[in-house]
Amino acid sequence: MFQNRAEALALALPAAIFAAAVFLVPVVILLSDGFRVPTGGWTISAYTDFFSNSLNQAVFLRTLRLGALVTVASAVIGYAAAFAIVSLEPGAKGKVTGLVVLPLMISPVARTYAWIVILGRTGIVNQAFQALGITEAPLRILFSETAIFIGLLQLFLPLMIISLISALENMPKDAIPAARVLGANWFQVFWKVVLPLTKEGLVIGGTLVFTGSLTAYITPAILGGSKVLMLETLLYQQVAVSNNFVAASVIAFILIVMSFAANILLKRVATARNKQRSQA
Amino acid sequence: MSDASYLSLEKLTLAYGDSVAVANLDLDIRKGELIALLGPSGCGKTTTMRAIAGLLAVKSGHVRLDGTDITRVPANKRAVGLMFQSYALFPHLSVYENVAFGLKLKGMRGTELDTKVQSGLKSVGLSTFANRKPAELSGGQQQRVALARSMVMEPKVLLLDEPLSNLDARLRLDMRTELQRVQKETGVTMIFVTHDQAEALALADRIVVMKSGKIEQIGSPEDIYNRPTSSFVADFVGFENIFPLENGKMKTGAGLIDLSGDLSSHLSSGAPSAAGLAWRPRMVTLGTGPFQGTVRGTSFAGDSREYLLDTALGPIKAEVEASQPAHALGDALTFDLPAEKAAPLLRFV
Amino acid sequence: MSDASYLSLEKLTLAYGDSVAVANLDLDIRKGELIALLGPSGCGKTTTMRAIAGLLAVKSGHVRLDGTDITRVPANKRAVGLMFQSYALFPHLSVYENVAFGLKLKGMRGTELDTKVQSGLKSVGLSTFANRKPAELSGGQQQRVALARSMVMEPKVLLLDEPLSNLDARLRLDMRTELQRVQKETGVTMIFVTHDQAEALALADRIVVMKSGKIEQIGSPEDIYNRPTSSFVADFVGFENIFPLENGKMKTGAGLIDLSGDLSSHLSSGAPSAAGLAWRPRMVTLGTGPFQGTVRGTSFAGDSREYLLDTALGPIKAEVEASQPAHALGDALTFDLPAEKAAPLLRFV
Amino acid sequence: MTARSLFIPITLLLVIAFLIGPFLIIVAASFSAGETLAFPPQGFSLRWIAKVFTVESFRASFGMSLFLAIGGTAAALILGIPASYALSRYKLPGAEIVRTIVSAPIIVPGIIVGLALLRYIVVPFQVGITLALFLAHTALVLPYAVRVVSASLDNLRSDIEEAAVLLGSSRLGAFFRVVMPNIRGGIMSAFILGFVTSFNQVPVSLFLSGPGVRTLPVDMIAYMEIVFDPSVAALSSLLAFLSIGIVFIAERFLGFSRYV
Amino acid sequence: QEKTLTISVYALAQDEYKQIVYDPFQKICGCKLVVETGNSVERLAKMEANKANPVVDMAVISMADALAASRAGLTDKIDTSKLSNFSKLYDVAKDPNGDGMSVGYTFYATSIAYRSDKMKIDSWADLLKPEYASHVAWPNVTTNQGPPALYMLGLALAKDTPDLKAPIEAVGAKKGEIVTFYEKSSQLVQLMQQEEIWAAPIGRFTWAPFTKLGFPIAWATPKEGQTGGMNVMTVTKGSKNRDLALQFMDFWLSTEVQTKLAEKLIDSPSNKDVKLPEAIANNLTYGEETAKSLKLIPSAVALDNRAGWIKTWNEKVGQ
Ligand SMILES: Nc1ncnc2c1ncn2[C@@H]1O[C@H](COP(=O)(O)OP(=O)(O)OP(=O)(O)O)[C@@H](O)[C@H]1O
Ligand SMILES: Nc1ncnc2c1ncn2[C@@H]1O[C@H](COP(=O)(O)OP(=O)(O)OP(=O)(O)O)[C@@H](O)[C@H]1O
Ligand SMILES: NCCCCNCCCN
Ligand SMILES: [Mg+2]
Ligand SMILES: [Mg+2]
Repeated sequence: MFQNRAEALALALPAAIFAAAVFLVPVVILLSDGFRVPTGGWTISAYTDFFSNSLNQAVFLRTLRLGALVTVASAVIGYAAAFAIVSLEPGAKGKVTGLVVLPLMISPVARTYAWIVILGRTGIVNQAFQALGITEAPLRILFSETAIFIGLLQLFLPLMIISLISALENMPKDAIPAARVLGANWFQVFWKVVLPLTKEGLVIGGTLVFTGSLTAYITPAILGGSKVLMLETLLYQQVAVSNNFVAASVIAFILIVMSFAANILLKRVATARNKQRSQA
Repeated sequence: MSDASYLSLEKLTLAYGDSVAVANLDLDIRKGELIALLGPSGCGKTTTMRAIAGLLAVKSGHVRLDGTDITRVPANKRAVGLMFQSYALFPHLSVYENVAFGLKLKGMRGTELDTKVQSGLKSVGLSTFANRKPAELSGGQQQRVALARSMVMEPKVLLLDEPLSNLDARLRLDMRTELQRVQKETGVTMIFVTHDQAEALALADRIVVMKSGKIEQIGSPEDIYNRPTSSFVADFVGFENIFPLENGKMKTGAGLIDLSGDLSSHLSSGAPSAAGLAWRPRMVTLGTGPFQGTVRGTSFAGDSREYLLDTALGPIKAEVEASQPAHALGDALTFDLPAEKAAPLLRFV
Repeated sequence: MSDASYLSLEKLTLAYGDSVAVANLDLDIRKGELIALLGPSGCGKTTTMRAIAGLLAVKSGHVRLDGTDITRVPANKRAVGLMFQSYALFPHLSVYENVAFGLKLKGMRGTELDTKVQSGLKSVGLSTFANRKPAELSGGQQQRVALARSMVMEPKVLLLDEPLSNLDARLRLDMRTELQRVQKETGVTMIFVTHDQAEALALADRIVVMKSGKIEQIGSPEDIYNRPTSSFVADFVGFENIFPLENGKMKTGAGLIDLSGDLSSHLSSGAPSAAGLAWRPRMVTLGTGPFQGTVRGTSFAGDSREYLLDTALGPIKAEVEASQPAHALGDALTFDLPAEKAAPLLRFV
Repeated sequence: MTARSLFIPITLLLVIAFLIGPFLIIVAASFSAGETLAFPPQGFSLRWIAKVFTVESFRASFGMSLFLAIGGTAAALILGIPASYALSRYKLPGAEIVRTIVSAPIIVPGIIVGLALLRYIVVPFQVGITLALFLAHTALVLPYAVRVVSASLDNLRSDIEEAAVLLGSSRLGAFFRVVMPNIRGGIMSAFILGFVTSFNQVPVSLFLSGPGVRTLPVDMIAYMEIVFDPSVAALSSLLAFLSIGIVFIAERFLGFSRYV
Repeated sequence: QEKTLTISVYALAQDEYKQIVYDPFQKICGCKLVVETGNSVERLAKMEANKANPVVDMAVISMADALAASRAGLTDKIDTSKLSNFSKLYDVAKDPNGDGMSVGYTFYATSIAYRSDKMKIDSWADLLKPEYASHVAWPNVTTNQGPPALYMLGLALAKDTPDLKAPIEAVGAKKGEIVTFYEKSSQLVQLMQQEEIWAAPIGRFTWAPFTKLGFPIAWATPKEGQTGGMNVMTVTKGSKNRDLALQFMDFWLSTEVQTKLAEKLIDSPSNKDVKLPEAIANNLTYGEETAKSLKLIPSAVALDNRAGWIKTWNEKVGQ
């Protein structure tokens, strides 16, 4: 029924052309500045320069690590939450999804300020910890990498959950029972059946979270107390303070490559489970 | 645990939400036994199987396997295999990988795995389809993948939900033989749902007939086939001429009629408390006998020919060898419901 | 258009990607005819139906309906109905809405619609399930919804892909009757795939037997059942004892053996160019005859009992009435392959 | 069994507490009498809520943001749903390329997108800022529309479309009657993600603002630059409740096809 | 046809500006005023992009950005003869960058807001005292308060080189203790309220909310003095409405308008004729003396050293 190439193109091309014209072309032109020699010709020296600086290396690695941590955490929590939501009755499902969506509408700045209230020295968490006797003195959670992690997770987890809900919803109904009776424990069910069947949701959710974490500016700035440099901070410095758009485009390109790599890696992870040797 | 109750269901009640699908079901199955589960569409066969496999929370009652109460044991720890009526193949895996799935989870690897999978595929005739995805298979091919996938696991109990329904008669015979071979080799206890009576008769040690979530009769194939205890089972296994008894008389379209002497004595000696009588079409004698009928319908069934007769008793179905001379629509015939062939029914439901 | 070719397939070739599933198929079907499509799993039955319905692009050849070439007519303009082997019920719609779907598209509304849907549901015995979603039904119930959904549409041509495979024998009989009623009332041309020979024999005007994407034989139920033209069809319809002929001699496990005089003359008069001979198990005479065998297997089949014999000719299957005295494993028996019953095969494949 | 039946409520409780915690602080602050966020809130007053409505620039930029979020998301869905359909139902030559192109906007930092569009679309083609914003937001939401909807479509059996066509539906009709209702979850997700992304979009909109044209989040950030008073919290709460309303309406709207 | 003047301003207090400046001016000139808002960077970037075909006629930016703009050829000399209020300006506001391309309309002091019950601030260096450092928020180098604060710390440490190396190192050495390097001054009120911090260098224009917290919070007068910043007006090169722009600037600089803006605590006046009651004056940076005493970083120094400051900062503080 679906072998008509012209039909397929007619459906897919408007979106592709639109994205290419409105988005891809201008961005590529801008990014190409980072590869240009002012006197003409092409070079990657801006990139080798960038990475030869040990500060930049450290920032790069930290950004990568934090992005990866937030992505993995949101994937793990996201699957559990999406799974739970999908298994609810239709009415409850809508309401819970609404609750998940709610925080997305809070201005990110306001949200980080709320974390200051929660995580501060006199904040709710420290009060609770002290009341429960878990800690003696207030913990310094705020203005650290941990605070950034918490802030980013809260910022992006809903995106992951929502992406996964739609992928989980249409999963073939008997796939999980079938895996169960074939001896799979819940971990194996997830890894071998749920993950590959929802990979599109994971890839989109994971890319959103990872990219979001890489390019978040306000959360690291406020919750990290600017003690923790991230690539986006460097990018922002180049744009906002130094007005150096070429240097900015170099960092931007590095961020894009990281996101793209993450995207591909996610696809791999989700598919790896079923690339199996068949000696047939 | 006695040998007679390797797998036992005790007062099993199963429900979807508030609607009870299986009620208070008791069933004991011997080790290595081959049970056929028969019953009308929607009577609870699949539901029962899902509960045995651990896929459906039990509302009340127990499932015991080999002496252990497994009612709350998770599905993956039960060593119970299930072939789904809907196949439930993994769409993202090839045929090979579908069959290998459970074996790998058992830790099987390398040549051992490959040999096992290949022989599984071979036994269902799909060796050349190993690399296809389920979506690229015909209905019957998909069903065979599902069958192979559940059989290679060699579980303690294998539940097969209409395993052969989408296969042609020829292939079904081969698969039957295959099932018997596996059963003999591994001694697995097997419950299979089938709507094909020949299959049930040929394969099963015992047949369980269900009706509306309850067991209606359990017995050997011969029992079920020749000695149905209720009008429901009789009808279900093909006794199409069924009459209730009232005060020793047969209630028909023509009112209560006295039983012939033969029949009467046949009954009083064999089944004094009978509530009804039943004859298969094949048991009806045509061309001779006390009753009169007119041919209203006829159909060919290979070896035999079936007639639908309009009679004073009501409609009667009769079947005769195809080699006998054929009757035409409208022909008037005499017939008999022979006493010695009648199946006496204990319950009329 | 002649009346004999209301629906015709001309040199139809169908493929998935590069792999050809149906090759050069020719078939003419009369208006109002009821065709059964038989063939082993994976032979191309579903594929052919999908092409007739317009769901599969035709690689080469033509489909004509009522004189018009509909090869390129879109599926929704063909007035061809199809009941999917996989049911393809709409998961978001209730049973009622599933059945009403196509009728609404025709513009039917109000009481007319309701009457129609209700009667469709009634005919498949699902009136009380109208408000359920497909996921809340048993396998057989789902199948009946699919059946009702395609039947209420009253298309010119109705294609049914294994319509009754998940129904119990009793219900299947009712559904058969229902199909016949609809067919009679609406005069619809019907092609149905079935693996149940009784069904094909009882319902079909003609039977088409397919093998590997080609038609192997077309004929009346009697033809197919009694006069298979090839060893493939013979085997498929249950002639389990098949021997090739070589230079007028029968090739067996014991080498070439001369035909008995009876058989020889039977052949030379009826089918001088026969390439093989076939007997159903039921045609084998036990207890008398020129051949010797030992019982190696036995199985009960309700009315009858089957024996598998080890003989010099090779394994022989014989079937006798269950009422006859039973033989035990290891018993030595004489048997005959009666000349007058042998089906001569024109092709040996 | 019990472990499993506890899993769902406990997971939901923890996750929702984590996600909603900060939101509750914000809501509490919206109705507090104090000058900062605090928990427990300091007194009760509606003055911050009232103040939101007196800030004139919020009104104009709110309208702009709402237009962009709804219009841009709708446009992206109109472009994206057919594309995702083509990607998951057809053997499309160059499918990977198409997928990459339409997904690209999510992996490019917003600042760069805004600047690139300013330099290479707005200035050379003299495109109006409103239009430029609309195009940019549509492009930004497009990946969600395509990918999230694909995730749903991939798992949806395709034989039901064939069934619908055979029952007399056109191809398009089959899409609306049996595909849409079954991927409503995906479309809803795409809509929510798109709406939120667009509505909260700051970096792209920074450069794509012009005389008289600004989006609400940019305005809010400017407002908060120097002084943070709970009116921003109040505005956030109002927006959150508004978004629930919009999601609800979208639900009804998308759910409509059920009754067609 | 009605004339249109397009101005580019900071996004702050637009409702008040509209009421005090824009609407009255539209009445006077009979023209239409279109306002673009945003922070300096993005507005400069847009001006740069539109250089060939300017959209904005007049822009309000920081002193240092004004020099950057003039270096980039985005602004024109201001014909001060057309500004009737020019002579009323404090001297420091008349031509802050010495290139004739900008006029200051407001300035502000930057000093330290602190909890007088918890600490005593006599010098900028006091913030780094061991007993105080862990209760201090310091402005990030990328904020407007960052470099001036570092500059003052340099003075306190007697190592006031333009590269700010010594103060950045001093701050870097305390980075573990210092609570946060803030990006947005708006969070300081929150932190002060929660007693996360006791002190932070801030601009005077953010002072008011601190006074409402109910804590004893004081404005420090360190011995090194206060620093601060100035915002200026510029005219876009190639503007087609230059005269209208100048008329608008003149209106904004008038005693009446500057007074009203000051009374609303929006901008401290650069017009010396503005007279304010003490209650208002205390919350602003008011008076010739104050204006003269502010230790401002010269724009050229800021521009030429910005990249270096950030680099040093990233290495010492961001690492
Ligand atoms: N989507 C597909 N892609 C590739 N091959 C296919 C596809 N669908 C079917 N086939 C192959 O085409 C052949 C014919 O399939 P078809 O479904 O027509 O068989 P069938 O006669 O209906 O069999 P069954 O009785 O098992 O349903 C089979 O060998 C099958 O493997
Ligand atoms: N998910 C469900 N929700 C509600 N009711 C259900 C569900 N699944 C099955 N049922 C109902 O429970 C009863 C038993 O269903 P079950 O699937 O066990 O029947 P079955 O005997 O397997 O029938 P079939 O031969 O048609 O497959 C049926 O009436 C069916 O409608
Ligand atoms: N969702 C990502 C937010 C990225 C913010 N970066 C922009 C900084 C400008 N204030
Ligand atoms: Mg079932
Ligand atoms: Mg098929």
